[in-house]
Amino acid sequence: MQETLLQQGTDLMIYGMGTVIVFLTLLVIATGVMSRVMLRYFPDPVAIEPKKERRPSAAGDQVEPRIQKVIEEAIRKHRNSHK
Amino acid sequence: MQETLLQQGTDLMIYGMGTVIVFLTLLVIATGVMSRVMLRYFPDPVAIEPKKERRPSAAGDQVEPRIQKVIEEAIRKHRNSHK
Amino acid sequence: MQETLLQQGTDLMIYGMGTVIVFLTLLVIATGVMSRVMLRYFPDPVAIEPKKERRPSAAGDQVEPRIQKVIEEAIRKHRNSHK
Amino acid sequence: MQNFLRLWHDSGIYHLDMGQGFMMLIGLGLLFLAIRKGFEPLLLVPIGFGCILANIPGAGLSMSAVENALYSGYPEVVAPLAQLLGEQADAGIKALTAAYQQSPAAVQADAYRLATDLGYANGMLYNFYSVAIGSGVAPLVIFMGVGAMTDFGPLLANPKTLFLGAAAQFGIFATVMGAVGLSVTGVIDFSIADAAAIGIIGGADGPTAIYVASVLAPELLGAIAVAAYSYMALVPMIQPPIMRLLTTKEERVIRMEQLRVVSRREKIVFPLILLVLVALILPSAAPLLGMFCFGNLMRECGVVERLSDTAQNALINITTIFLGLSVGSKLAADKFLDPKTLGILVLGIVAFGIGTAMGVLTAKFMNLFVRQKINPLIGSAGVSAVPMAARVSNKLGLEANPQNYLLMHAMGPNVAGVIGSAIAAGVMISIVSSLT
Amino acid sequence: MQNFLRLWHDSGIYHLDMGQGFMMLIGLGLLFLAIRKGFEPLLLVPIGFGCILANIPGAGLSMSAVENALYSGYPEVVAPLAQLLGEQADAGIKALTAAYQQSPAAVQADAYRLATDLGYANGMLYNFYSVAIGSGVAPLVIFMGVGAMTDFGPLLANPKTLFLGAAAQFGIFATVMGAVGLSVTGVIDFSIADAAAIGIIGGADGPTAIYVASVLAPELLGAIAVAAYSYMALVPMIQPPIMRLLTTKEERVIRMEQLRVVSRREKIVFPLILLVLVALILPSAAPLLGMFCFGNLMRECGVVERLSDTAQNALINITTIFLGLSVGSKLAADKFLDPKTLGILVLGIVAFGIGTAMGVLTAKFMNLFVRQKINPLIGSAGVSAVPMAARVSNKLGLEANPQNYLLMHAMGPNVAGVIGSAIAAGVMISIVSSLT
Amino acid sequence: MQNFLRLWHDSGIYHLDMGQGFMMLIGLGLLFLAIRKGFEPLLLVPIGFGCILANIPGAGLSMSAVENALYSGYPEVVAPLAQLLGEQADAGIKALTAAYQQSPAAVQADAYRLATDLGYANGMLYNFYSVAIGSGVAPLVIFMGVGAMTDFGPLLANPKTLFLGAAAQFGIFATVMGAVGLSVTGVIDFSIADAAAIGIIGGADGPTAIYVASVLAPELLGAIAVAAYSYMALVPMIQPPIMRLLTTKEERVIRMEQLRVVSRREKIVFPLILLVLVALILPSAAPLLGMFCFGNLMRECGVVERLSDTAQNALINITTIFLGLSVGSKLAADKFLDPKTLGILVLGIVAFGIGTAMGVLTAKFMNLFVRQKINPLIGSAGVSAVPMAARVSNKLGLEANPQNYLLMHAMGPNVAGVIGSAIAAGVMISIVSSLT
Ligand code: NA
Ligand code: NA
Ligand code: NA
Repeated sequence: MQETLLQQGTDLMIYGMGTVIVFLTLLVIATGVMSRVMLRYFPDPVAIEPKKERRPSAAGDQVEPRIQKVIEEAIRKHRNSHK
Repeated sequence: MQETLLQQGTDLMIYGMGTVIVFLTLLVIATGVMSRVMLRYFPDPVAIEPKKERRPSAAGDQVEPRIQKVIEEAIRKHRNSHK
Repeated sequence: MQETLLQQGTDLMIYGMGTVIVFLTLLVIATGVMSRVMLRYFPDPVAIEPKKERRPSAAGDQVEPRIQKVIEEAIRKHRNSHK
Repeated sequence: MQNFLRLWHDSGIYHLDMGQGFMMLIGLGLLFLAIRKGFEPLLLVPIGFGCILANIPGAGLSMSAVENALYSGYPEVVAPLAQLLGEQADAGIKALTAAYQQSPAAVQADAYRLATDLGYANGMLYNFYSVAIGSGVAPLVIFMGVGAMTDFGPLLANPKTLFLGAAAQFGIFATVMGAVGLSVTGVIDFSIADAAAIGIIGGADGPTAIYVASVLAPELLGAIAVAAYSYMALVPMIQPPIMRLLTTKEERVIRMEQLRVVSRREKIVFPLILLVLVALILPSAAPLLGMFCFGNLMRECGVVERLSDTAQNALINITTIFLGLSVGSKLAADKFLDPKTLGILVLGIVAFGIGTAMGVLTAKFMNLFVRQKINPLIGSAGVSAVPMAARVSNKLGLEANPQNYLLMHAMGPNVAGVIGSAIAAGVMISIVSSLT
Repeated sequence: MQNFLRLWHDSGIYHLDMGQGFMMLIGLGLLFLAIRKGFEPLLLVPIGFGCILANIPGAGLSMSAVENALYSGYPEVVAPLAQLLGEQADAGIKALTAAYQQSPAAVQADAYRLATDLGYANGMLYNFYSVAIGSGVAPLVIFMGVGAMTDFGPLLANPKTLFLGAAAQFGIFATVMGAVGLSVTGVIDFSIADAAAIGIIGGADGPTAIYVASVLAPELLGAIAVAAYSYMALVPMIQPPIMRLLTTKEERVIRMEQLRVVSRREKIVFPLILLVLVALILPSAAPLLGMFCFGNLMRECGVVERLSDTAQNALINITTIFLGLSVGSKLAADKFLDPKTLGILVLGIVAFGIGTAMGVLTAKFMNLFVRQKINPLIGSAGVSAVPMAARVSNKLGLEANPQNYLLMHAMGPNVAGVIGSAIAAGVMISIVSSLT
Repeated sequence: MQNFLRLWHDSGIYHLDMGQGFMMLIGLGLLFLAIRKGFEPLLLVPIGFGCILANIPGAGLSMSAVENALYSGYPEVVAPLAQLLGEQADAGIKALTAAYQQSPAAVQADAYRLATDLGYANGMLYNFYSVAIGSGVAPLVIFMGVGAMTDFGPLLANPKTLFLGAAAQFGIFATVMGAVGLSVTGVIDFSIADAAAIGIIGGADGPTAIYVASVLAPELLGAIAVAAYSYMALVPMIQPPIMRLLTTKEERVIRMEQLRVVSRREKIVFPLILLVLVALILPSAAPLLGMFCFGNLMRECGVVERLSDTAQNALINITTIFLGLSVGSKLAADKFLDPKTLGILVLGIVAFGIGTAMGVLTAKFMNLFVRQKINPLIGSAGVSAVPMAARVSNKLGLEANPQNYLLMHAMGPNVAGVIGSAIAAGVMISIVSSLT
């Protein structure tokens, strides 16, 4: 508590920046290990799923792209005009 | 307050289960009376409405089922892909 | 604090209604000045925008009106039936 | 057997008194009006339901922990509380609760802690009320949402209609005088704060009325809110006869020319102009109008659409639910069944009538000076009751001439009325707090 | 160097004890069950995550400011607090926290102020718990949302199924006796309040269980909530063997005739009937069932769709997030790692089993009297666990006869079970508070 | 007449001083930057509006009940408060408010109760601040929402980029030294807590900056938040010159190979790994990073979509509205118009510059060791300012070579920077509380 402000600032910098670097280094290591373990032993089922938000649809999954584009546009307009 | 824990538990069971049964019996009776009164004296206007959430639409209420299916599918995809 | 209730009520009416009128008169004046300044010196860019909520769409802005009507109807039904 | 007695003592029928039963019927009546007749259902459904909950005998949902403890009647509970409040233990429930409410905040805090130590808790609706209305936040959040839903375009296209919004506020102040009159003549005893809170019913604006009542006369809040929302729903019945009486057929057919298009930038700057005026002239209106302008700025500025959407939907809906239940909690029998309530209901409808009349008459008066005549039917929209009053103006206009669409013209005074009542609210809070 | 020591003293590893490490594994296990096995993920994901957060060593996220100050161990902090609590400064952390928890509310308030003056603050999860569960509001808001999502149509079409919802509540009271038995035989020491809170697991209804536990036995809340939600997720494994054991093939193939169409007005009036019955008979169930009926009325009345939507979406989701984290905060090692937890887990599954059995047996018993036979498979749905239990009934019906769709028939007892447990909750709170 | 005087005394013009007028212009300026120039409008619109509200003369919206009572100046109000605070009644408003703020919590509570008894209430913005920021909840909820919006895919595909996120945090600590330097040389007097709170501006992360400032230096919060958000908006102007100065054309055209696809399970496990590391190493970062990981887990786990949606929409929007207004409330003239503010603004931009430079230089340094070269332009994205900084990297990459898309590569250091600043925040809170 008797340290000068300058000493406090220096300490804060050294220990602070040190912790940030140590922590993120550990995170790099842990992430690397985790990724290797997951890809090796627990791969996603059925290859990689296209996107989690795409729920399986009942049937007739394919919509003609042009129509879909038209529809998406219509939806956007619909939403804007009904807000 | 001087009762034993066992006595308290027994009381809780008897009065508790009793209340549940009495209450739900009264609810069965009240519900039955209510339903008969409502159906007799206050039937829904215009027969029974198909579903409260279906608001009357302005015009052209009918959409070809196939198109609607396509559109619904498109909407679902649109939503998922834009989340 | 010694005034009668009647006096208090009268005061409240006179000063209250007076403030309302003065305030809204100032607002009429300020609004008029503002509108003239804005229209003269800071008009909306590119004439008047059709509606702020209409975000520019990527491409193919036009959807055939009949189709749009069908789609909007479908969307409304879809929403209602999926609530 | 003891348990059976306990259950029986806890049961509602044991505790039911006439007043509570009557209030539960009132609650059902409000629900009927809201659901079947479409009376402002967004507020009256929660209010009506809250009214029923508040009057469940023995549940104490609308009472504080201290009141619940006092109502228990157990001497070992009442005695220490009475001592703390400086009263005799046998002073009676009325005297004790009155003593509690008039105690300094420090004593109230001690009493609350004692009551919780004795096992009593605030009722659910009491907590809702404290958080939503006691703190003042709910009406302000609703006002922000209303601001985010309000289009000032018609007002900006024709700022003169602000005068109509000013004129209609006379209903507020005339009602204050009415309440004062009832009090002076000894019919019903209203304080000046009561009178001001009742007057605000004439503003025809729900959140403003709740805000003012919560500050000036919390014990009248239930009746005032119910009156305000009920009469707002009744606008299509209250206004037309007055409007027909005060206008000639010639006036009703006046065609108003189409409003000019208002630029986006005008709409962005307007809430800021209004805010600055409030800041300079009437800071006591700053909470209400500040939040209103903030909501409107979010709407118009075009860069915070997600905040504006939330203010208009999730946030205002959540707030409305708890605001409604909280207002309902003030419909407990012992507070509502009082001659004052009758006075409030009578004065409230008078306020609406006077506001309507003043709006119409002011429009006629303005026609003496302006070149482009105003259809006086839009004057009545100055009372607020958005958008009901504007629709009434439109309907009567169409009645007089099937081509005479007044809706957009009436939206100007309609939103002006919201500003006007908020200003009146600020003035009244400012003056009344100096008087008391 | 001093700073380095400080950082090391602050680090989690320095503080980690076995218990916290074990609880973090429990938290990860709950997340695994929720994410991989689909166990009630909406609650178990936040609960599991909250469990990990609560057991982060040295962070004190689930502790009050006073506890955090006491755990610091600095003599200059502990001594004045101990003095305030009337204990010796060297009484040890356990004695001091116990003294704090048993102090009168006024002393607790003083201790809190002293702790904040000394630089300590409530942990994040402690604040969440106080606001969401301590005040009682979160389970009530969830119940309102559940009400807004519940369709009473199947129940109204066949009100007799309410009896099945009543019968299944016997699981609750049998479990109370079980807990009492464990205590009387000296296995685990439960009070009557503990026993009642544990029994409610048998109600198979999450918010009801949390509400009752928060009132009667807050220190068991974590284990009770985890047991309730886990067993609700396990219903498809717990119920079928019991159902098969108690029914014959002939009973399982009973076809039930299609339910009549229920009118909108019946659906509107039903929550009001239920509310009035609660008000008259069991006011202590009014908070839970009142909010439930309010949600359902908003759903059915058709005029407040935006409020109903919000109650079913934004509001219930927000509340669920904080409720889950708050429940998780009660999974701190020193509270959870206790023989009581094991007892709770065992008693909980017994409760589910007994409730299921009673539902099925009552359906068979009712078949002795009624003309239109009930398929006893729908009896098990009376435990609640909406809609899982109804789906189990349907699945076993289809197993017995591929044309035998029981889903809608099972929804009647399913929602009746929700009402039944809420009633049981009210009775238990009412009786237990009279006993203690 | 007395009323007219009262109204005049209540009016804003009567109270207006230069400082407040100037701050209202600052508020309008922030709105202009947000609306017209697109400077982080989601925060700067509420902050700017809150700034105007906070400086409305005489309204006291950002003051506590006690401050409002003291500012009233009425001797009958000031005297008893001064006595309670242990000051002379004529000590002056500055001394009295300072005495109030330094009083123990118990005295503050007594003063609050006395002020309410005297008819004064907390200002609206003061209440917003207490609930949203004083309790610490709003920045945490925002962080949860940000977590639910963050895709760690690019980071997981190339974890080395975490080093860039670490390096850029040097801006934080260099700024701490800068603030200390200003203080030591006597230019502006900053404490070590002030210096730490100012340094966090270099983290280029709004909620982190607000969280740290609310803990370490609440009176500087307004200036720090405004600086943080303004400079984040200015990233496209601040970073490019530094990036161009420190890189050669050859370095800027380095093509990075396409990122590998990251599996869903990796994305689910990552937030848990991060959480466990925080728990073991730096518990003081647990609130911020815990909520961040919780949001991200909700996003990725795929079974609580409705909670994730709400965290990303209704909940974060509601919180943003109140957070912004609360930050604005700290822009009251008497707090903001101070040489410290100028120091904060200067130090803040230096922090951004140093962080940017360190990110770029570290990328170049890493290229000495790794086989697959990193384009140093993505180093600047390590300051956070998601996603602006990543877009800047992309833009400069395209400038150097029209086929060189760096956006996804820059997202890695970009989100790493968020983690890095939260770690830095935890360290600083931990060390500074040990120093003071
Ligand atoms: Na009005
Ligand atoms: Na149940
Ligand atoms: Na950062």
